[in-house]
Amino acid sequence: ALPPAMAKSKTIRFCSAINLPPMEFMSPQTKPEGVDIDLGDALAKSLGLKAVYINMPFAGLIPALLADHCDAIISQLFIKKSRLQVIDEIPYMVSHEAVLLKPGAPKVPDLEALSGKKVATVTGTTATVLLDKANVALKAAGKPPIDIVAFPENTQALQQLQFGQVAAYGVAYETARYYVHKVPGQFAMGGPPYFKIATGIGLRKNDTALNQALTGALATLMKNGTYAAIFKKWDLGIDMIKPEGG
Amino acid sequence: MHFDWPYFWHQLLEPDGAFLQGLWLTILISVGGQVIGLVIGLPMALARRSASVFLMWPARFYIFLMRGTPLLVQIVFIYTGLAAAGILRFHDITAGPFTLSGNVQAGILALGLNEGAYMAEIFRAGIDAVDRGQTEAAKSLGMVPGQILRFVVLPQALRIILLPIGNQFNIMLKNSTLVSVIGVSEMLLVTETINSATFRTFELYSVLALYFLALTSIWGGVMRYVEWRMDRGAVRGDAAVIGMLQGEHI
Amino acid sequence: MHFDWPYFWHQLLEPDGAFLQGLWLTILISVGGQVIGLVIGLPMALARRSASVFLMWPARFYIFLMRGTPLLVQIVFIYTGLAAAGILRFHDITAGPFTLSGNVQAGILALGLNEGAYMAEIFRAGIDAVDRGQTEAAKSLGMVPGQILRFVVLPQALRIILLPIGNQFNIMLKNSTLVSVIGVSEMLLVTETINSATFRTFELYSVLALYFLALTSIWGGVMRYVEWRMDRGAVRGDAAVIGMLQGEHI
Amino acid sequence: MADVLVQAERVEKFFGPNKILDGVSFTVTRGETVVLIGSSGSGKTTLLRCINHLEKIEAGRITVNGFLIGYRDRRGVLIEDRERNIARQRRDVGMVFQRFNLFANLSVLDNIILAPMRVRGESREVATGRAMRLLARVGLAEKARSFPASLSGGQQQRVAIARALAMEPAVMLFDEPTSALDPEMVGEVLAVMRGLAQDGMTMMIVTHEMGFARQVADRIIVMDRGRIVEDGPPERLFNAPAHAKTRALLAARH
Amino acid sequence: MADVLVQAERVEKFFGPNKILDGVSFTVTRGETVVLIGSSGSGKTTLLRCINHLEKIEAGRITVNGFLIGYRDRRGVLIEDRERNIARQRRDVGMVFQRFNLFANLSVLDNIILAPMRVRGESREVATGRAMRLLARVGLAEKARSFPASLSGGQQQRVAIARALAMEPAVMLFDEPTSALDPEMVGEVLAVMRGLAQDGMTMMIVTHEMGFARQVADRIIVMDRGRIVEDGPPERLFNAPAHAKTRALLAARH
Ligand SMILES: Nc1ncnc2c1ncn2[C@@H]1O[C@H](COP(=O)(O)OP(=O)(O)OP(=O)(O)O)[C@@H](O)[C@H]1O
Ligand SMILES: Nc1ncnc2c1ncn2[C@@H]1O[C@H](COP(=O)(O)OP(=O)(O)OP(=O)(O)O)[C@@H](O)[C@H]1O
Ligand SMILES: [Mg+2]
Ligand SMILES: [Mg+2]
Repeated sequence: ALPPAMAKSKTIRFCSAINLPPMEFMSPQTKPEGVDIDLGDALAKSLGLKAVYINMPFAGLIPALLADHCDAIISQLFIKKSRLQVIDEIPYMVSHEAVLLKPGAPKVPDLEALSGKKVATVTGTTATVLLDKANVALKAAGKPPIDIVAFPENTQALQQLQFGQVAAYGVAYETARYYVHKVPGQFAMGGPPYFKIATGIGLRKNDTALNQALTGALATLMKNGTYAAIFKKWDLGIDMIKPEGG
Repeated sequence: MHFDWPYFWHQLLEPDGAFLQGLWLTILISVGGQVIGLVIGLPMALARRSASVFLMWPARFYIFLMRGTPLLVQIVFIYTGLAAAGILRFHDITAGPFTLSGNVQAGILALGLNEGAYMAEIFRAGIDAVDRGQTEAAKSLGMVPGQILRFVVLPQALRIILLPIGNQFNIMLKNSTLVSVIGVSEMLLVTETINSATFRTFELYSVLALYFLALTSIWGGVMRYVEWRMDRGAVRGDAAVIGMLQGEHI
Repeated sequence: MHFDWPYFWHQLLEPDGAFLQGLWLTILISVGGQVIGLVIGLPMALARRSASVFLMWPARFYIFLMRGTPLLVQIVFIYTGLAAAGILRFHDITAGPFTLSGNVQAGILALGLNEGAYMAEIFRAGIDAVDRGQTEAAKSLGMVPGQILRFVVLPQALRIILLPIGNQFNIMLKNSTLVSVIGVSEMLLVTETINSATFRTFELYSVLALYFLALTSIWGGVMRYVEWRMDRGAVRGDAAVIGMLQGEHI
Repeated sequence: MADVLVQAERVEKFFGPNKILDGVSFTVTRGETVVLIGSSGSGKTTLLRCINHLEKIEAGRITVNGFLIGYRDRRGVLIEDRERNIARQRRDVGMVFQRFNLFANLSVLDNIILAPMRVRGESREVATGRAMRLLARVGLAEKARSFPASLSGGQQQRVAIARALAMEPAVMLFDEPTSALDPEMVGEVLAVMRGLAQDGMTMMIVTHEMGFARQVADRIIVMDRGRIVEDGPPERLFNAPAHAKTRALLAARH
Repeated sequence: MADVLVQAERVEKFFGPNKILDGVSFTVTRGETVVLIGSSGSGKTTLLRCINHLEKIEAGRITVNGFLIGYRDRRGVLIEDRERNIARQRRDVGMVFQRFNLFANLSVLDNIILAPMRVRGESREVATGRAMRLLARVGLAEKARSFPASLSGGQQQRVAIARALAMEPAVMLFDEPTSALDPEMVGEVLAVMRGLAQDGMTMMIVTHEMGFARQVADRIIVMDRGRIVEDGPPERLFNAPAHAKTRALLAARH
């Protein structure tokens, strides 16, 4: 059973930072597309709903969800303890982190190798947290810290790397890989993906009706092959998860 | 430097539908914010001038708050902060085929509330600038304060503040870009979105700047025309102009 | 509504180091932008008033451009657009223990370039407001234009424009939040960062608003003091005040 | 006492610490023309303004047509009345200002019909009919559609008189109605006022035009530093002034 | 001709289409005091302003001390000189304005020493020494540290004269130096000017003070609609004016 408001309006509102290809991004015609969008559409469809997407900076997603500006977040939101204190998350994939560099720059085996460098991130993302953590370690080792520059959105951060105004960009592996292929010769991976983490759809706590509905719908999509088809379409097979208990 | 002229001309002269929608939203938001500002500004100005402390102090506080904090903070506060505290939530409003989404509402409201404080100060200055003798003459004829305001003081104040209000709207047009931070797809956010796919940053932002220059220049032209009409009107006591500004016949 | 008072008081009275750094950056950026604005504004005003079309038209165009487009667009354009076109890239500047990162430079530059146009108009109005008789008296004593400007016109214009400049700085303090979009960790971005971890949006933005109210109120107080000193000075021909404003003895 | 129209009793008025009116008492009977004279700052303007409560008074009482102006009497204590009541009282008192104060946003006709329509609730037709008769009376019928800014000072002042008369007041107050006019326009305004006096309008006039005062005044009141120092018919004051101030004023201005 | 200090030859000056100076020619010899009279708008101010090139001229030529003012002669064609050269020429011509034009941002002393220090490159000591002597001469030694706003009009004008004298000009121009003054201050300024005339300063004075003109003028020039209509010693003009304008002016102002 869907929450009554949703049953009435026949729409589900997803908050999303629609600026992180291939997970979610705007087509030049400003139509949302990407893995999360395809998945969101499919989930909505199997619930007999229409999905709408509300675009906002990443750091604003959870506040917006809590503010009831949307019903759920679908925006490659990692499942983390701190987040689970304020929201619920339904896992639907795994993600990885990566460091994006300019081609030819020396590879970085770990984040601490970025010591003393200027590194872009997007405000509120896990990369920021990981870089902060690396800085603690660097400080303990007496090495110069990483200079973290947090941008409100992905394009800004990416372009600073492109123009050499930063040395690296800490971002989800999926996005990093997208740009390495999409804009050939401009970017290079700093190394293999690190930090594998479950990723989920964010929900307000105690929104049990929706939680159950979406969990059920996700199971259906996994069973009928839609789920796999979406990840295949975007060439992200490594991020798929198995149905619970299956 | 490499400047992609064909792309630039294409964006400038045959913009995407999305960009034109952004332009439309920029105008809608600016006009909406200005209207709210005007609607708030007048009572706020009257309250600010009131002898009653229960009107004067709240108005004063409102103006202080809105003018003392950044508009960007106000926008986020109104959209996210108020909702987070459960005070005010914005839901889409649908009227027939037309939908006004929550963040657009919040954007217009935030711009309008901010503008209201500036409008209040402009209205106040305009009312204060009307010769006291006008009020006294009206009083001596037995008119009550509401009538004096409506038929004598406001029509004259309006003449005085028309240009300051026009200038404020010019600022409003530019400030409307700030609602991009709450995801309103006005021209700036559309440009950013296109940029995230094409990376023609310089060309795209040049086009965006030109569109804003066009908007503000057109508005500037309107203002100059009004100013010119008013100057003529002031000299000749031009009934039509004064009627136009007065907006209402007694 | 649930308002977390302990958290609010904690943030307000014992803010994180990061927040204080944001405050410091807000002030640094505002002051930096204002200084650049002043430095640009004066020559631009002189060029705008110049009889030479080679000075007048570029100045006019600059002012038109800066006042006709949104500051937010200018900020992104300068930081990202110029770099994308390969015209100007911002690299960190290190002087001893102190580093000014590229985006902070770009932010200050953008705010300063924008402010320069407004400053130019203020300087121009101030210079025009100085009685022409002052210039003619100086000319009749054999002084050349540069001397007249420096010793006679500017000191008097400065008195006239001191308050408008003060008001501009108040606007600058608030506009400094806009550089958050290019990742400058001033107060707003720090607040957003904290918010993205704690989600106490209402409390955090309330604290942010209060900090800005404090900044703008303190500055307002400074302005009122200067105004009061100037009023006194104007009446008494107060040598000390005039000397202070003049900044330089002949 | 049936014909006492304006009565002031021991009126006192302060601006801050300064006593501007100091125990002023007088009466004006229906149909009388009273001229107020006095040197600059003696309180003439202030006195007129108290009569229709454009200024508060601190002590004493003023009545017009028997009604207390500006205050209500609560068991002997005067408390200020509500705006709405004060506005009603003011209808009986027409006022003509030194600086005309025509409504700059309205045509001459609209200036005149505004208050009758809005305050007395007259229809536009009735109000316009009276306005046109009044304009004819002050010799400006053809200016009905003009705006104040396009009129000469003398014309503006005559419109202001017509505007005040349109409310059919019981008494008209004039505060130096000709002193802001170029000399060649003084005559046309005084002629209108002379006509009013002949028609039996009750009037209080502050003026420096001594010839005019002598001609139209039934009584002249002389003020000095907030007090009435002499009050009598013009013949006596001009021929045998009792007070030194009167002598000085009549000598200087004549 | 060695002692000709100021010479104007067929000067013409237009403002837009209006000819303001129409073929004005005159000479002033060293030590002479020349008074200019003429009704309002006749071009007196404009003529003075042309002499130190505060206004351009469209035809004719003006020389001071033999140097062409404001223009360079390029094979018979006059082209406007550079600011720097014009500024140098102006040092020889002191000017006193109707509205004083003291530098509002500077003390009296700084007003006087500014140009000597900055234009003539004098040391502060030298400039201050002369300034104090000049202030004593105009009777204002004790006001050296005051600011213009705190001085009376008469005092300001005397400071303005001292300021002009501090550049040791060859000729002093006065444009109605007393007409912005309250009557009681006119005398103190005229006294200073009388002293200058006695000390042999060359002066051109526009004034309406006919008594003063008669007393100090070596010659009076009468202007009418941009032309010089009469030019001669005061005795002759006062006793036997040749031109109707002169008669009218002297009759009206006397
Ligand atoms: N609003 C005010 N606030 C303070 N003092 C006032 C005010 N209005 C008038 N006064 C003072 O009250 C005194 C009387 O003023 P009033 O205008 O009544 O004199 P008046 O007899 O009309 O003089 P005049 O012939 O110059 O018009 C004057 O000393 C004046 O300075
Ligand atoms: N800057 C200007 N632009 C246009 N016309 C001017 C200007 N200055 C003066 N005039 C005109 O030139 C004419 C002569 O003016 P000028 O000031 O020289 O007369 P004046 O003899 O000094 O008169 P007054 O006695 O009133 O000072 C007048 O008709 C005046 O209107
Ligand atoms: Mg008076
Ligand atoms: Mg003159």
